[in-house]
Amino acid sequence: MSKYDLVFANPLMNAAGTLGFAPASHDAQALSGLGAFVTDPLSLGMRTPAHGPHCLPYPGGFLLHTGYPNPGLNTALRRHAARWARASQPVIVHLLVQKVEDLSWMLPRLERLEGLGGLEVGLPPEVDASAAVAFTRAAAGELPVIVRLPFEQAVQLAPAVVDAGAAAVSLSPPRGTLLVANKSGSPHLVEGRLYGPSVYPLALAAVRAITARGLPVIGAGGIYTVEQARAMLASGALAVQLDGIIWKEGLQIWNCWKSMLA
Amino acid sequence: MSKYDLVFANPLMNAAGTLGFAPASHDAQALSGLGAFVTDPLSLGMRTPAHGPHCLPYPGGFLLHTGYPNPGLNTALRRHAARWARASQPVIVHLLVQKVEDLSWMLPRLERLEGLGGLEVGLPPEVDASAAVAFTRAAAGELPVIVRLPFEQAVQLAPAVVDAGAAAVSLSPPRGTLLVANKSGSPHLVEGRLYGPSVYPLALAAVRAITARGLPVIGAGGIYTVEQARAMLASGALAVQLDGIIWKEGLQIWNCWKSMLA
Amino acid sequence: MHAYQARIGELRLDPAGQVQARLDCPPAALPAPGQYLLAYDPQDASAALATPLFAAELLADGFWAAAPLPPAWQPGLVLALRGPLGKGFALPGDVRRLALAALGGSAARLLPLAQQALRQDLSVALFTAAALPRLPSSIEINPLGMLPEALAWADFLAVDLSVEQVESLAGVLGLQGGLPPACPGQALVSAAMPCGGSGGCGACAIPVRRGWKLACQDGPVFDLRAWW
Amino acid sequence: MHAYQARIGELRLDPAGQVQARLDCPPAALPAPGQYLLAYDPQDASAALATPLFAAELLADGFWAAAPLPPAWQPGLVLALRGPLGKGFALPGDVRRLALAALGGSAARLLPLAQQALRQDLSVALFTAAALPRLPSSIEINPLGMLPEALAWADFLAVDLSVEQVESLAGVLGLQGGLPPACPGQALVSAAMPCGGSGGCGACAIPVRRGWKLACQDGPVFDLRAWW
Ligand SMILES: Cc1cc2nc3c(=O)[nH]c(=O)nc-3n(C[C@H](O)[C@H](O)[C@H](O)COP(=O)(O)OP(=O)(O)OC[C@H]3O[C@@H](n4cnc5c(N)ncnc54)[C@H](O)[C@@H]3O)c2cc1C
Ligand SMILES: Cc1cc2nc3c(=O)[nH]c(=O)nc-3n(C[C@H](O)[C@H](O)[C@H](O)COP(=O)(O)OP(=O)(O)OC[C@H]3O[C@@H](n4cnc5c(N)ncnc54)[C@H](O)[C@@H]3O)c2cc1C
Ligand SMILES: Cc1cc2nc3c(=O)[nH]c(=O)nc-3n(C[C@H](O)[C@H](O)[C@H](O)COP(=O)(O)O)c2cc1C
Ligand SMILES: Cc1cc2nc3c(=O)[nH]c(=O)nc-3n(C[C@H](O)[C@H](O)[C@H](O)COP(=O)(O)O)c2cc1C
Ligand code: FES
Ligand code: FES
Repeated sequence: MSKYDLVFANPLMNAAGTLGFAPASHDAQALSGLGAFVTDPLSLGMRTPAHGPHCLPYPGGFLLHTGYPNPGLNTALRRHAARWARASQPVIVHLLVQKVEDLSWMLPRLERLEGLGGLEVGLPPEVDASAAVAFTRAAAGELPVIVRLPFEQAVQLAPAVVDAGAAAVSLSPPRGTLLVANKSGSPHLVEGRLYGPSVYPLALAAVRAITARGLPVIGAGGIYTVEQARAMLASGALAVQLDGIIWKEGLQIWNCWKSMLA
Repeated sequence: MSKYDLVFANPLMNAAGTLGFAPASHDAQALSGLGAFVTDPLSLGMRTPAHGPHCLPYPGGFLLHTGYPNPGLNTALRRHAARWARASQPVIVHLLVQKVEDLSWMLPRLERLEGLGGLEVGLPPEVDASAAVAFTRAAAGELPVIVRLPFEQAVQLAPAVVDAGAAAVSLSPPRGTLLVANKSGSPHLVEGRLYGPSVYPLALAAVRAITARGLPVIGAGGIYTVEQARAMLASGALAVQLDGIIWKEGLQIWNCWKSMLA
Repeated sequence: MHAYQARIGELRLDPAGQVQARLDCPPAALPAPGQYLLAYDPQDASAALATPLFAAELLADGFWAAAPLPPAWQPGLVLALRGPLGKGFALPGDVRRLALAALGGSAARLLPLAQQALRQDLSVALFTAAALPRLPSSIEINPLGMLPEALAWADFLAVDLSVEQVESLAGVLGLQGGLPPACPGQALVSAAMPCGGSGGCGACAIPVRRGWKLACQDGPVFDLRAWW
Repeated sequence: MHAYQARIGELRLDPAGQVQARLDCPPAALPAPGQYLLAYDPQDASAALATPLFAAELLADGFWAAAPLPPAWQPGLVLALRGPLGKGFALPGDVRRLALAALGGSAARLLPLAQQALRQDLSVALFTAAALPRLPSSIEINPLGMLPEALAWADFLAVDLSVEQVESLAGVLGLQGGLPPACPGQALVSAAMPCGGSGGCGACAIPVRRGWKLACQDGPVFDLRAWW
């Protein structure tokens, strides 16, 4: 399989961080509507949860600040690789990379697995074009690579990243900062990722700006209706990743949306 | 007055496009809480309203697509310059520039007016760093210049624009794309500017990213409470521009917020 | 422009199944036919904009506000109001036969004008395809297709239409060749009004014969001569 | 995991003035004490997440859902439910004296467990600073400060607390030097649960002695031994 062969059974995917590390076997029927399963973000070493409030609602959405807790790639392989191999849809492993060298440790362990659909590499928000290219080059190997770009820089970084060998780019949730009222009275600030229907107009504009440049993109951000998924696909996205709507409405949406998109 | 002397009676301003071309005299009492009055965007020639739907609500906000209708600078000067001179707070004229050369026509007409507080020059969304610098240089003269950056590129463009002589940068509303259900059934897309409380977490993050680089910024975007204004000021913004909240709650907010911020 | 408080006393469904709210407020706040108020719930920080309210029925100390209204509005809620805003209908003193034409899905926003006209003993005919509430029997109800004939009968025409319908108004009135309607009249044009006249956001622009006008300030009621 | 529909039959205020809703739903949907359901209004496209519902009172064909609830929920609304989810309280068979401790502003989420315990003829004592509804007189009410003494009396302790209060739990129980409580027990830990166990978003992480656990899957009820 070459790095250009991103294969989905249908254009519906979950976003990284929405459905855990592997498809749960008791959910197999519900998940059969899913075109590809994206794992929670996995870092080389273990990450513990962030401190402080983790989920803050605001009008039209909510902010998540979790620290992407995960047991680290090796533990995750031990726990989940067998389920990835058994899954009825392609599994895409999302990698949370700290340094470019992390990838030279991670890639050989992943490339020897059976039947992975591909990798998604999440770049940090403060990445610049040369670092984005370096991450992409280091990730490009035997598996097709989706590079998840920081939302704020997605339109700008997409050309260089595709040029460096990404099969497609995808979009991280936008980052934002919210106020939280303290017990003491004076509010403090919390930074995190933004989810919810208010993200959709931003995401559709960003996806269209990328497809207008002729680049392959997997759309994501605030998709809460089938019409919104359809409009992103009609704008040229290869597939769409769902996030908050899965949590709101549950796994029943996969088969339901799949048949409505067919 | 040099281009570095941006003077506000207090740090509360309206955003361009919220309160019309000049402070209305029957609103003088209500507007006395305003630190500076920013005019609606003025282009060199007249602009007529955009076609199609102009205001589309979505969860947490609304999209505006108006085309910034205005009678053109010369007509506006004839109609409004006397009121700018009479205003009890500094008036900042917002210029919607089409080409760098527009500014060489606009600037002399504005610089000979009495008592303007400054200019705000709105850059187009697709501007790049060299064009942003060229607009800034052309605008920098006898009046202090605020350069309003496209939201999506604000963090990136701010350093070059301040270096080129802007007294401060400000933020345009973010742009986005929404679906509208057609009578015929198939939805079509509308592009426009995004307003409402869901913009705030994005705006606060962008303002903090700019002040973290030590640059002067006037904050704006989704401010709907005094606490949100205070947090943006505490994050280093020189002043804040209000938009949707003025329309929702009316002109009474100026004196009320001013006293709460004091 | 003045500020008031109003309490939602009751909700009811209009004939199209949309919710109307009875607002209890001081008489000074009552909008004249065609005028509007801006209202918001001070407790609801998540609402991005105020809602423009038009009367569907005027009462002594309040009014029934026409749909559409925010679904979160429930009886007991106390709203902040400002207004009345904009230019309402102005019936010339010599009008005897008033034709009302509701081109959209509801005639509600014309009914306060009908109330006023009946008090002045005018003959009132309503032309519409919308579902109607129970109306005084003195109001003659006609299908919209009869509107061209109404222009010969009436000595004043009051239209309710949306900004999207402005272009097709001449056709609905049966006018050809750019000729003006045979009787004078006014039109209440509904458009989104985000800034509600607090200054030109420009969103409520209405195309007129020479350029355009703002619904929130110049209207929302315009003389039909704006288009002829 | 199963899907159900529930109709909001009625709203009422709890003693702290917050809204509870009576949901009419199939008996199979009823959450055991400490379990939760996820609910959303299928008509409300603007809600970003489902709401976790805990019972404040179990009925034959429905339950009273504890606050906080979305303000837009009104009687008559039909909600989509899924669940029951998570691990609830499990009272060992030999418990005779049950101490309940509500550390937050409401004891509501412990009351179904009190209901169950009274049916089993246990002695029940409630320790709290929260305002209380009218309770069966067989439940002894005590101030929170007496909780350390309760550990000697009770043979099981059930706590309701928020994730922020986990760190101070030992202090509230009067424990020192890292010693475990004198009686066994469980704690219902409330945290935001955006993904509600549909997969690890990681937002509901609860610090435990060795690392952390997820409230939505591993809880929301945890054995006190998680911390000792
Ligand atoms: C190598 C590495 C890989 C990572 N991979 C991921 C990953 O895959 N997915 C993930 O979500 N997290 C990832 N993280 C975690 C995440 O990067 C950290 O939370 C982040 O570093 C914190 O950045 P900051 O908020 O200080 O950003 P800063 O760059 O300091 O920016 C401050 C704020 O300004 C905002 N901002 C910056 N630029 C703009 C702009 N142009 N317009 C508007 N706002 C702007 C940002 O949103 C941010 O909130 C990674 C971190 C590292 C170091
Ligand atoms: C010289 C000039 C000056 C102007 N001045 C102003 C002004 O002061 N204020 C004003 O509001 N309008 C101004 N305008 C009007 C405005 O620029 C037009 O509406 C605009 O040109 C239309 O751009 P677009 O949507 O085609 O943008 P494109 O660049 O084609 O982008 C398409 C979409 O992608 C989105 N996008 C682009 N880059 C990113 C990114 N990095 N991340 C996420 N999304 C992205 C955009 O939001 C846009 O919706 C000006 C226009 C010109 C030509
Ligand atoms: C998103 C996610 C990441 C996790 N990462 C860790 C981790 O880094 N350390 C840890 O102790 N547990 C982690 N866990 C929890 C473990 O999966 C497991 O619940 C815990 O280690 C105790 O279970 P066990 O020892 O019975 O396997 C994680 C769970 C999820 C869903
Ligand atoms: C945002 C804004 C911009 C305007 N620009 C124009 C314009 O370009 N052309 C125009 O005919 N009227 C424009 N108007 C409307 C005029 O101000 C005025 O209402 C209209 O020209 C008719 O008024 P008058 O002829 O009595 O001055 C604008 C109004 C606003 C609030
Ligand atoms: S509503 Fe803003 S100009 Fe009319
Ligand atoms: S709510 Fe998402 S992991 Fe618990």
